[in-house]
Amino acid sequence: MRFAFTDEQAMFRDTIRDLFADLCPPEAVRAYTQGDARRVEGLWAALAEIGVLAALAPRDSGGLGMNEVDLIRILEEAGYAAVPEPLMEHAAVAVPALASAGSDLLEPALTGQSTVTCALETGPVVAGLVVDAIVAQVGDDLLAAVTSWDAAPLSSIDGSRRLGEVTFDGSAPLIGADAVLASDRAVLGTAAQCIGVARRLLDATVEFTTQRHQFGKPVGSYQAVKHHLADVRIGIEFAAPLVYRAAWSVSRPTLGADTRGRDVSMAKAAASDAVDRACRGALQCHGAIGYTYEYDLQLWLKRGWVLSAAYGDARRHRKRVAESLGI
Amino acid sequence: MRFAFTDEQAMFRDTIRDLFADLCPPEAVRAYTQGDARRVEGLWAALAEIGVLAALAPRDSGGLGMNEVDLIRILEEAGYAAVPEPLMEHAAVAVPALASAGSDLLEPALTGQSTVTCALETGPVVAGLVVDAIVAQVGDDLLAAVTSWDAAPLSSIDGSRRLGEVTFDGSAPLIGADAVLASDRAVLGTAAQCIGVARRLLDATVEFTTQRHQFGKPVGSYQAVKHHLADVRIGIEFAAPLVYRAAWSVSRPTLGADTRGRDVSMAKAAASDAVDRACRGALQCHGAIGYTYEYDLQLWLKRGWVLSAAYGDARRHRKRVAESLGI
Amino acid sequence: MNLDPEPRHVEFRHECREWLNTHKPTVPIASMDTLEGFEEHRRWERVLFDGGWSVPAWPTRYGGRDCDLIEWLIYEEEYWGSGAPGRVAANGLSLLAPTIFNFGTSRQQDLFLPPMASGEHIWAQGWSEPDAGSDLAAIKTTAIRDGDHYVVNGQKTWCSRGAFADWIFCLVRTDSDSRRHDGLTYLLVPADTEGLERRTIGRLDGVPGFAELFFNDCRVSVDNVVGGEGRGWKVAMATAGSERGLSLRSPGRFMAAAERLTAMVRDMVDRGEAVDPTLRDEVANIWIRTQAYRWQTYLLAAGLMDGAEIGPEASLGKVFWSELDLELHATALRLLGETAEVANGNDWLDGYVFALAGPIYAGTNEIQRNIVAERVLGLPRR
Amino acid sequence: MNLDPEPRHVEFRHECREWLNTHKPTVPIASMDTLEGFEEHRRWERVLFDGGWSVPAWPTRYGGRDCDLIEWLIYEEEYWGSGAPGRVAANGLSLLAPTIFNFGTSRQQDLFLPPMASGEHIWAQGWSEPDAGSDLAAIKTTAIRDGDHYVVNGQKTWCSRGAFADWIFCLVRTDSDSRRHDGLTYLLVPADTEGLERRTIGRLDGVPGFAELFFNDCRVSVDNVVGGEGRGWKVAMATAGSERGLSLRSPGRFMAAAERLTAMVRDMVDRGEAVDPTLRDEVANIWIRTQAYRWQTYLLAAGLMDGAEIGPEASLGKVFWSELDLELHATALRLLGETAEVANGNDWLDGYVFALAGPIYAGTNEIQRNIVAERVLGLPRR
Repeated sequence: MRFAFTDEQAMFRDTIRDLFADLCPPEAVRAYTQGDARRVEGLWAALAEIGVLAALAPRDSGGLGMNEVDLIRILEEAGYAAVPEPLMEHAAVAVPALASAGSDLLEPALTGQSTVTCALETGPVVAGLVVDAIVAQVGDDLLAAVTSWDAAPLSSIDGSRRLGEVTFDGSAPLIGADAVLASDRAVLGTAAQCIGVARRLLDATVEFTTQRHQFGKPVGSYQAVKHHLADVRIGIEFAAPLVYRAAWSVSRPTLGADTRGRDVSMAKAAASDAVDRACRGALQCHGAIGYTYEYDLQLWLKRGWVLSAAYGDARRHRKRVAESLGI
Repeated sequence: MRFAFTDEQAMFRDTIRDLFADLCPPEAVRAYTQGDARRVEGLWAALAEIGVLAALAPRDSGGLGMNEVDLIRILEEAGYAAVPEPLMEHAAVAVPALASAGSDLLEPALTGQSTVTCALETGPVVAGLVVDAIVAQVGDDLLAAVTSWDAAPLSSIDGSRRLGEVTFDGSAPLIGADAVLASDRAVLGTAAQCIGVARRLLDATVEFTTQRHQFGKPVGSYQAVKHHLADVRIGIEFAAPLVYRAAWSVSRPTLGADTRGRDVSMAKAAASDAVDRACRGALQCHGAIGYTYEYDLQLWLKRGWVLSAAYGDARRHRKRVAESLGI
Repeated sequence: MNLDPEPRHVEFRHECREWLNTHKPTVPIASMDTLEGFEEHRRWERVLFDGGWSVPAWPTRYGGRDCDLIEWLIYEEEYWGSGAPGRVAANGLSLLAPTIFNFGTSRQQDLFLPPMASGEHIWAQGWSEPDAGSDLAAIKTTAIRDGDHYVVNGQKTWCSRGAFADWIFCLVRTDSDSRRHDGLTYLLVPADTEGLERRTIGRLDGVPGFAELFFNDCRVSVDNVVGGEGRGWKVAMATAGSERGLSLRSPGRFMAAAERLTAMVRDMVDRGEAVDPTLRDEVANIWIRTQAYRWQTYLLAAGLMDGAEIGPEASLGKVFWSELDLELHATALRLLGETAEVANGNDWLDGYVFALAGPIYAGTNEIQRNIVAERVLGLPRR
Repeated sequence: MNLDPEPRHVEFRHECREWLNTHKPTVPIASMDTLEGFEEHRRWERVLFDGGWSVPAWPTRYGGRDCDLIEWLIYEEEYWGSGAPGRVAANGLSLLAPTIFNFGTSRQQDLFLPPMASGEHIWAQGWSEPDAGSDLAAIKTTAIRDGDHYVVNGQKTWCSRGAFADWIFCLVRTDSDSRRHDGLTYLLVPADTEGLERRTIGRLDGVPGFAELFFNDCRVSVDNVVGGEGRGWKVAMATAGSERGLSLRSPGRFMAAAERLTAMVRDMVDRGEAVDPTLRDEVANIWIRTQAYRWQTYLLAAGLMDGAEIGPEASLGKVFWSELDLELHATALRLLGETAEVANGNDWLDGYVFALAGPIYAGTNEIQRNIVAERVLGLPRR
């Protein structure tokens, strides 16, 4: 019983954090989000190079044979950097699904030649306009590997989503992967990103309110601001462990789907609440400047809003927890 | 269209406020609550004398022919003074019910020779151990005038409740009064008391935090305390008008029971939330001293807790509003 | 107390509703934050004015109907309930007009009020500066007297409608040695004044919701001072009261939104879609709070009509309506679920972004709560 | 990361559960705030001690089992899950013991720890004073050196267990000229010291939950100073850390309460009673937050076992568990509806009254949030 990340996991996290800081600064996020850039220059190749894309594929199929615990802090960092590409959908959901199915779409996905998203819920598909393939849920719990489809563009409040209203015919081959597991992976990965977004919003707001003066004092010295931000910090402090714990649960094939599902839903419920609180606190403590399109805070605010609802909002996951508790 | 009380109504309110301050100070509330006194010395007679008990009975049956709008501020003041006797049950529910039924129990109730409570919900009866008669709901919407019953005492967190587990046989005469109207009157009267309790908690806390110093400053000068109490004030500011408006609706026999019921439920939902917030804010801003039995604040805290739930808590009444909105 | 509408009110409401239903644009018009939409909204102001429904609470000689407060509240309920376009003239009508009525010379009243009512002059507010937000008294923009003009230099920001407005009502420092609340003056500046440059600022979703204004040696006539040189703070605070209070955000606006919200839930129910009971509870709560704001306002109105003044109590309302508006729209988005993010034709999302500014502008809600605590409750300042 | 319990943990948990189920009182015992109940609880402490389950985390030579932090957390989960009585020795064990282990002389350790573990000495805290609550440094009680004794004069209040405790651990001012944090000393006072008077204070429901202590020329041996004269603040703050942190309120206590809460809802469902869906949502949220506290604690424990220190982060936990506890019990009362007020055998009501003190004691949550903001986030003090 040891609830801690290994030094290797911490180093991997730090490496990726630096990589995001290098290759995916706010300007890059903004360019992608505004549609000025089709992709984040050099990022996908670098992620393939360093093994993030292949993390969840077993070694014998060309992957790194890592598990969700190894990847969870990476996805958290993706939220912290507001990485606009479908990294979670590709690395955390599509790759393990394609691997377990032995699909020939796996290899280009590992090398980064292709980008694969997933379509596990009704409604628009993230990056549906950008990707080369889609791992789509069909029927109750079957997955199909879709390579040709029609996508009608839909604009999201968060431009980085590149939403597509996707339609495809029945010719897409079914792949023998577990759709419930895929869905739990997407929920978990989204929860991790929520934590990262919340951390960034908090850091940015602490910095801003320390610099910004009103009435001759730093804004951050007012007790009301202090308590807003303390509550943001508390929300993150007690949501993150549930996310890490759920990563462990998903990484344990022996664990029952019920327990796994409950752990994942607890993580998303807490992470959605944490990022919601972070969005409110960050905007209110910034004041008008935080409300502008020109100022970078909006990149994280919008990411927070969409990820809080993506793959089920807090109440939907609390409902799932309630059912699993038999109440 | 004029949403304001008349000068007469304001004067009546002020008179009763002074009367409560005279005859029902905290020591009297405490004595009654602790069971040291069977009744509040002289209060009931004075209320009969001044006409509060007879307010809602028509003149031709010996009453003052007032309506709920005339009485609502009186009940609010009863909350402000934490009047421990079943004034609301007697004056706002039993008297109009007995009057409309032409019951011979009315006359002693108007003169104050008798005290009558009501039993409109399942569960223990307020003042069931004290009163001379009970207006009880039997079946779906019938009322009975009960004069003999067995009452097993139940202790409440608020000792002033004098709760009784009441049982009576079928011999009690039915009275032809509207049980739904009686219930709406009880909900309305409880909402008004909630507002009064909340106002008293706020006044007491403003006074305390202005006197009490910590770290060389008045506690009330800290922004966290200011914002707690501002929120208490805002809660009261926007709940009270719904209570007054509901009083008007109940006073209009022409108004449909649906509209009346919705107005009453809106009032109770808002008043319960307001007094809950007042209880939290008052205790937290007082700190340890407010948590003690010796300090009078507890008299209002407990009254707030029980009245917030009495005759339906906020969520039950929001549910009723939702149904009336067809959602 | 008498909550039965008087016959004249019933009639007034009916007339207002009829007129709006007959004259309101049949198709939605473009956003007032685009040049095209701004002019469409200006034309709508003119239609309102010609129909006598632009400024019903104003005296008839300025194009109004001498409505009393109750009638004005009814008008607002009908206006927002009708789904008519937003008021591009709102800043002038609710923030500046009360000031001109209270502090303006009769010449200023004759000069500025009629074109404000007709939409000929659309006004923007020029108060905030990069370093003077919540702390308005930190204003740096100077207006130095030179003959019968002031020479204005400085920068203003967060000016709603500022991009296309015809006039700006500003707070400037006419005594450059003065500090804080002293030496400020309330000055009306034509937007076409030479040396005045504007730059639009996008709100969260990129819509250019405000402008920054740069004053470079702008010469403004001394006749454009309202309330006297150096008395700007006092004059402005009178407006701030109305900004927080009734005139900016009347209950009618939120009642209409709450109606749309409950209608959305009813439609979901009718379509047999599952509505999460916790959301049903939230919607009921929103509806109750909207009614609470309505009745608190009618209570306040009766007091005002009896001669009471609206003081720091205005801050109670500002906190309440701004947080109600935010939760109302957040609830709507929760009802939409994962499609809430889709911007295409999503009025709730647009309304949410707008509502997010509510707890910030016109004095942050933190400032408002301080005012409630110190000036309504009387808690010690320090 | 490995969340599979090690065999030794499984065994430990099993052994602990077995022992508690065999030895815990079969009938509920009286409140520890009555003399009778106090002594019953003291006897239970002795039973725990004899079974080796009183202080499992202590060294064996003081009656412990040298448990590591993980085992202690398991022990706490089992202890509270078993429904065994509350710990009348809790104040000594969680607030004083860490201080004696860290700052006490070996003589003091030998003298005070064994009787604390066995329940022979029940300790109460004597820190707060009428004018020194949140502002602890305002302590006025003096202890003036006189030979090998101190002469103590002053008043302490809010002393849980203070009515019947055998010993009091106090903060006193040994330098009467000193101010604020200087000149304070951590002093252990026998409750039977001549001149020490106690008066009980009732909590909200009248239960005598605390005592006031009046010191009139009480002579206390200088041997009873912990950590050296004048170093009381530093010594006390180390305890304050543990007071806010793990040792006072471990997750096990709240996990057990959350289990009872969910069980109550399941019973209602089984009995076919309607459960308001908004309450079902609240209960799920309570359960999630309890698990959040549990896993945050295991994460913290791994860090501590790697040599990390628990600093201001302790304040995060204090805010979280105290507000969780309050909402947990408030939710239970809402489930009980209008019968929630009935005190007869209503453990939820008793627990609610107890929980109401949580956001106040051990430093109000306002103070805790200041600490989080200033010392965890690094926001400017002023």
